[in-house]
Amino acid sequence: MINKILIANRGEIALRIMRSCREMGIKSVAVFSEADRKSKHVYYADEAYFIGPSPSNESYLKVDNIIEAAKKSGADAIHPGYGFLSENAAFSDRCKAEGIIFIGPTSEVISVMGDKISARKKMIDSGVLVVPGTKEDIKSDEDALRIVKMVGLPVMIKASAGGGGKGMRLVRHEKDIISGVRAAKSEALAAFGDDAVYVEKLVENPHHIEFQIVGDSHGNVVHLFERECSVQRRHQKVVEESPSPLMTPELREKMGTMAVTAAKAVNYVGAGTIEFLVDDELNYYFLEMNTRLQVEHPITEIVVGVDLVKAQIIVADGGYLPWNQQDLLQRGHSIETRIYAEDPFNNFMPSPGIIKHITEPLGPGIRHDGYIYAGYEIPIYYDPMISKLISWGSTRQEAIDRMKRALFNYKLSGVRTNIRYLHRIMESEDFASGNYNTGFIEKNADFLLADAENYKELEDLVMIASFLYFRKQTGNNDNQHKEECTQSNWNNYAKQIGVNRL
Amino acid sequence: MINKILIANRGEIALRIMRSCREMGIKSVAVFSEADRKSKHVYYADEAYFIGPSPSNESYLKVDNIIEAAKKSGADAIHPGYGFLSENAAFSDRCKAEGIIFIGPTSEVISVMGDKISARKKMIDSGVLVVPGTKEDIKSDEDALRIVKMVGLPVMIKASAGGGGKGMRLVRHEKDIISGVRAAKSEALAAFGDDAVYVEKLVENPHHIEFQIVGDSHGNVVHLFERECSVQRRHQKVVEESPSPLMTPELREKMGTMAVTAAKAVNYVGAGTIEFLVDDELNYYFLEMNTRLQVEHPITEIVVGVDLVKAQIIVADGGYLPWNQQDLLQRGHSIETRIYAEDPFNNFMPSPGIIKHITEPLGPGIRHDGYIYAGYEIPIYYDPMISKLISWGSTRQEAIDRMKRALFNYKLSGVRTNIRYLHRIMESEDFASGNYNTGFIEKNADFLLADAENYKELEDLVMIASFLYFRKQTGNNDNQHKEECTQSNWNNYAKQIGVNRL
Amino acid sequence: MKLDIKINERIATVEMIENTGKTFKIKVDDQIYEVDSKEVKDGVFSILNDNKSYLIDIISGSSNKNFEVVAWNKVFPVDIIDAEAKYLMSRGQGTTGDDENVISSPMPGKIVKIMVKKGDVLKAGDTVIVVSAMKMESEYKVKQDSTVQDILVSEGDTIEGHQPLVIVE
Amino acid sequence: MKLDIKINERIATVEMIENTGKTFKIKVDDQIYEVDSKEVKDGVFSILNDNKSYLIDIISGSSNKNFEVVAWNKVFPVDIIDAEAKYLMSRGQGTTGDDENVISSPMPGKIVKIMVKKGDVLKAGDTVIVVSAMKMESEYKVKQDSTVQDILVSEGDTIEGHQPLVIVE
Repeated sequence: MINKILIANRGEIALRIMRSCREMGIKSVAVFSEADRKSKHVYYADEAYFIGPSPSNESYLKVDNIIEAAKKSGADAIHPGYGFLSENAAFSDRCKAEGIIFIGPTSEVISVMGDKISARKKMIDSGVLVVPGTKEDIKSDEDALRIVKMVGLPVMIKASAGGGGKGMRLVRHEKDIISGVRAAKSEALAAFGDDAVYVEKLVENPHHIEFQIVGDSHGNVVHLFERECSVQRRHQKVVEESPSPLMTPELREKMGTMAVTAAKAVNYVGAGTIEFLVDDELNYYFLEMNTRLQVEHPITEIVVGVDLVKAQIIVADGGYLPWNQQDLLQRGHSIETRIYAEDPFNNFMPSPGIIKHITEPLGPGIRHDGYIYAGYEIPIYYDPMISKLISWGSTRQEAIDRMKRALFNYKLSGVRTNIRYLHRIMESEDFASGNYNTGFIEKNADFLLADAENYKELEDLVMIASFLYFRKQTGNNDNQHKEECTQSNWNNYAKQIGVNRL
Repeated sequence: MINKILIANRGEIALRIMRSCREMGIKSVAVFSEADRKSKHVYYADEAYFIGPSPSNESYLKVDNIIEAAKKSGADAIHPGYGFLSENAAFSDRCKAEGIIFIGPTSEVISVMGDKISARKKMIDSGVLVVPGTKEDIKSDEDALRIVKMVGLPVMIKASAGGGGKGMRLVRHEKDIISGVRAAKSEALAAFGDDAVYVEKLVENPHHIEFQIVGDSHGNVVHLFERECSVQRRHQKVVEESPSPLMTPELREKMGTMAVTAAKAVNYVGAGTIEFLVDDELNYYFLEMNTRLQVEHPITEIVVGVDLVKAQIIVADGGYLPWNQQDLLQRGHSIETRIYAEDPFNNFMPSPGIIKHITEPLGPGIRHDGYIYAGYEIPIYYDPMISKLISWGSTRQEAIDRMKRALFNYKLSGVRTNIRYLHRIMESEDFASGNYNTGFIEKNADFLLADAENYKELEDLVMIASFLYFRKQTGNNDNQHKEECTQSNWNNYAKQIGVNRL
Repeated sequence: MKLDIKINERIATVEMIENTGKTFKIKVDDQIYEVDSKEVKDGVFSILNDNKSYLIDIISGSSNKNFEVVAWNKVFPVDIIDAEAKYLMSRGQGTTGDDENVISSPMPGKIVKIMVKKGDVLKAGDTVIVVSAMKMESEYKVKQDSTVQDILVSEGDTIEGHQPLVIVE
Repeated sequence: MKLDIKINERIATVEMIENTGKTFKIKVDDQIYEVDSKEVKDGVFSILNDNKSYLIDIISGSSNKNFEVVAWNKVFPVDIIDAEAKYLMSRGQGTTGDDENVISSPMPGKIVKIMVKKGDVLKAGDTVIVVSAMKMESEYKVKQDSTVQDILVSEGDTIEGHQPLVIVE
C-alpha cells in the first residue's frame, strides 16, 4: 500500500506528480539540489530532502542520495518523472533491492526497450511493424552492401546504443554505403563503446505520432490514443496535439492495437509510449518505446478524461487498470506548447534569470503546468522549460484559438521566452491547416521569426511608459501617489489614538 | 455580424467574456468606474471607456453612459454579464432602439419572466409544473383563507415583484394566515411599490437544482443538463456541482424536457437558466427563470464540453445553435466554489484591501476564473467575490479531491478569504456523501467553522518565521544575503569596464 | 536575540540559539527547533523543520511589530512584544492599542448613516453609525452608556479600515 | 521634461507637454499622444491611448537608464539617452558600453573550457572560452587578431551574465 512517494525530479513535473499524490491522500517527498532550495517543488511537497550540489550528476542523478532520502522519509515508492533516472535500469533494480516500489517498469523491460537493436528484434518477433531494415549488427562491408540493397536506398545507418543523433548516417547513394557504415561504426564506438550499427529505410519527412499505453500487473494493457508530435526543433518537441490531424478512425484502431501488442510483448506494467513514424501514405512503423511518463501526457489526460499519474501509482501498487479499452473515448482536441526560457530571436540562446512578473493565462479550456513564481531565479543547471500551456477545445480550431488567446495573455518578464514564437506557430498556415510533418519548423523558419505587424504605435507607447517610469525613478514625479499618502495617514492616526470595534 | 462587443460589467465575468471574444476574433471593449481604473478587465480589453464614479448606480448601472461608450467605440453588441443591467428590460429595449445587439433576451421576455406571478401563469399555461399554489394576486382576507386552505399548510406568501427575501412570509398555522398575508402585502408595497402577493406550498428543505438552456432565433432550444446549487448561505450560492448527486437519468430527462418547454413558452433566445425546487421524493417544481448567464456556468461548460459565452454571441448574432440536443453529453463531474474576500470567522464580514501575494492553484482538472493580481486593491463598492475555482474529475470523488487540493494550494494574502471555509465544506460528511439540501450550511454551521486540527507545530513555526522576519526588518540580520551581494558586484564591474559579446 | 511573541491568547518566548549558516537553532518556549528557512519572496518563508515543508506568508500590519501570517490558508495574528509593548500591556492597554472610546470599522467602506450627533447621551447597545462595504451594511454600537464627544466623518464619506469615526466617553 | 529614448536603431525625442492630473500629453518626435497611464504594479503600466488599452511591463536593466520592456509578448530594449550617454556615444562607445576587448557571455552559466592562456596570440575567429547553461554549450570567439591580456575565471566557475571572462587586446 503506497502512502508516501518520493519524487526523484524537479520543476513542473515534480509539481504535477505531487498534485496527484495530494488528491489521492498520499504524502509527497521532494528532493532538491543546492540550486533548488527555493524551487516551488520544495515548498509544495509535504517533506523535502537535500541531495547534493547543483549539477544533476551530483544530485538528481545520484542514486545513493535519493535512496537515502527515500529511506529516511519512509517513502513506500519513488516516482522518477521524466528525464533524470526515469529510464535507468540500474535505478529500477536498486529500488527493488531496497524494497521501494519504482513507479515505472522493471530493469529488464527498460533494458530491452532501451537498446535499439534488441527492441527492434522484440518488436519484429511480436509482429509489430518496424521501419524496414535489419535487426542485426552489420559485421562486414559485404553485409553492408547486401543489406542496404535489400532494404533499398535511401537508408539510415544507426548505432544500436545510440541517442542524440550520434552514430547516425544518412546514405542516399550506393557509392556512400561502405563509407557511411564505417563512419557510423567508428562514431558509435567512440560515443558508446559499442560499434554495433544497423540499417533502416529512410522515412522522408515523417510524422512523429505516439500512442499512450498503460499496463497493469494482471496482464491488462490499454492504449489512450495518439499524440501528434511532429513540430520539433533539433529533435526537441515544441508543440504536441491530440488527436493527430493525420489520423483516420481505421488507422487509429490499427495503430492502437499495435501499440498494445508492443507493450504486451514485454509484459509492460505502468505508463509508456510507443512512438511511430508515419509517412504521407499513412504507412506506420514502430520507432521506439519510452518507458516513462512523457512531457506531453496532459493532452491525452484532457482529451480522454483521465489522470495518468494516478493510473501509474495504482498499477505500481499492484492494482488493476482503472479502465477497460471500451471505456476510453476521445473528446474534443488538445494542444500543448512548451514554454522555454530561451530567446528565439537570438539563436534560441537559453535565458536563465530572475522572474520579475508572471501572469499565468487562465480561464476556459486552459491548463497550465508550471512551477515558477515572481522572484524565482531560473537556475542555469537544468532544462530551460518553465511551463507547459495546454488548451482544450471542442474542435481543433477552438483549441488553436484558445492557445493563441492564452499565449497572448501569458505575461512574463525578467527572462526571455519563446512565447511569441509559439504564437507564430499557431498562426502559420501549415499548422492551422493541420498539414505538417517533422519538416515543419525548417520549412517555416522565416515565417516563425518574422515580425509581420507594424509596431509604431506600440513602440511610441513603450517609449512613453519608459519616459514616465524614468521620471518617477529619478524623483521628477509631479503629484502621483498623493492619494495613497493621504489615505495611509488615517492608519497612522488610528494607530496613535487606538481604535476599537464595538 | 458582430465584430466588437462592449462588456457592461467588471471583475471575473468581464474577463471571462473577453476571453471568448478574443478566441472568436472579436474586439472587446471594457467600461470602468473610478474605482476600477486598475482593475484587470481594463487592461485585458482591447479598448476601455470611463463611465463614471465608483458607486454602481453612477457607472455600471448608468444606461446612458454605457450606450455612449458603445457608440463611441463602435461596438456592435453589448454583453451584460450577470448582475448589473443583465436582467433590465429597459436596457435591452434601449440597446435595440440604438441599433446595438443586446446579448440576452428581449425586454418582453425579461419582463414576463422577471415578474413572478406572470412567470407562474405563463408556465402553468404551458404545462410546466410549478410549486402548488395560486397564480393570482390575493385580493382579500377571504381569498387568503380559501386559497391557503386549498393549497394546504405550510405555505409561503410571496411578493409578485419580490426578490432578496422581501415581501415573503412563511405560514405554518391557520391562525397566522391573515396576519401573514397582510404583513407580506405591506412589506411588498414598501419595498416594490406593489402589494401583489401570491401563495405557494412550502417545499421543506428543498434541493435547488437548475437547468441550463440555450435557444436561437430559429426556434431551436436545447438544455445542457443540471446544476445542483443547494449549498447556500442566506440565499447566496456558495458551492455548485454538476451533475446533481440527487439526479437519476429518468428525472434528468423529464426535468430537461420541461426546461426546454419553459424556454420555448417564451420563445427564448440566448442562454438562460430554469431553476427548480426538488424535494426528497424527487418532486420538482419550476421556481423561476434567470434570463442571463449564471455565475456557475463553468461547471456546465466543463462537464458538457461547450463554451456558453460563444453560444450566446452566436445566437445573438442570428446564428444557429452550435449543437443538437443529442450532441450534448455529460462527462465526469465538476464543482465550483466561490472565493470571497470575507472573513467567515468574523461573521462573514467583507474584507476589501490590497492583495499582497497570490498563487493561483493550477494543474490537472482545475479551472480558475478570477481577475485579481498581487498589488490590486479590492474595492469596497462591489461584490466581494474575487474568483471562482472550478474542478473537474472523472468521478464526483475525484472532483472533490481536486477541489480540496486546489483550495489547499490557493495561496492568497492581504485580505481575508473564505478558502478555508470552502475546504471544510468539501470535508463535511454531508457534502462528501452527496446527501444534502438547502439546509446544508445551517445544519453544518459548527463543523464548518470548527478547527479540528492541532496547530502547535505550525504555530511555533509561524512564530519562528515572524521572529526571523522581524529580525531582518530591524537589521539584526547576521550574514544572510551575502551571496547575492557578491554576485551583483560582477554586474557593477561589468558595467564599469564595459562588456561585449563576440 | 530573544523576543516574546503573541498569537491570539498565547505568548511564547522565542530565542535564537545558533545560526549555523545553513540552519537556525531556535527555541520556542521549551522546545528547540532546528530549521532551514529561506525567504522565497518578500515576506514568504519556506521552512523545513525536520524535513517537513511549510510555506509561511507574512504581511506587515499597521506597525513593524504586528503581522498577519498566513499558513495552510489559516490566518495567524502575530504581535512582537518588546519592552514598549510590555509597558503598555502592564498599563492595561493591550498590544493592539484597543480603545473603547473610539468607534471604528475594521473594514474600509462608506458611511451610510450617522445615528447620533455631538453631545448625544447613549445607552449601551445604541447604534452609532452604519457602514457599507461590498453590498453589506454593518451597524456599530456603543458597549456602555456614554456621551458623543466628536464625530469625525460625514454621511457618504469613504473610510479606511480602523479609521476613527466617532469618539464617545 | 524632455528625453531622447532609443529602441533598437530608432532614437526619438519624448517630451512632456502637459500633465492634466488625469492624463499626460506627451510628444514622441512629432506626434502628440494624450494618454491615461496608471502603474498597476511595480513597473507595470496600464496605458489607455485614445481608449485603446495597452499593458507595458518595464524591467530595470543594469543601470537606471536602461530597461527591458515587455508588451504584447514582445521585448523592447530601451535606453534613455541623457547628456552623459550622448557624450559616450559621441566618443563611439555606444550606450551599452560595448567593449570588444572584454569577452563575456550574455547569459549566466558555467565555464566548461578555457581554450587560451595569458599571453596567447589569437587570430580573428579563434575560440577563447566555452560556457554552458541549461544543457547548451556556447563558444565565444575573438573578432580580430589579438593577444590574451588576462583570464578572470577558471574552468568550473559559475558566472553571471555579462561578467568579464577574458580580456584581450
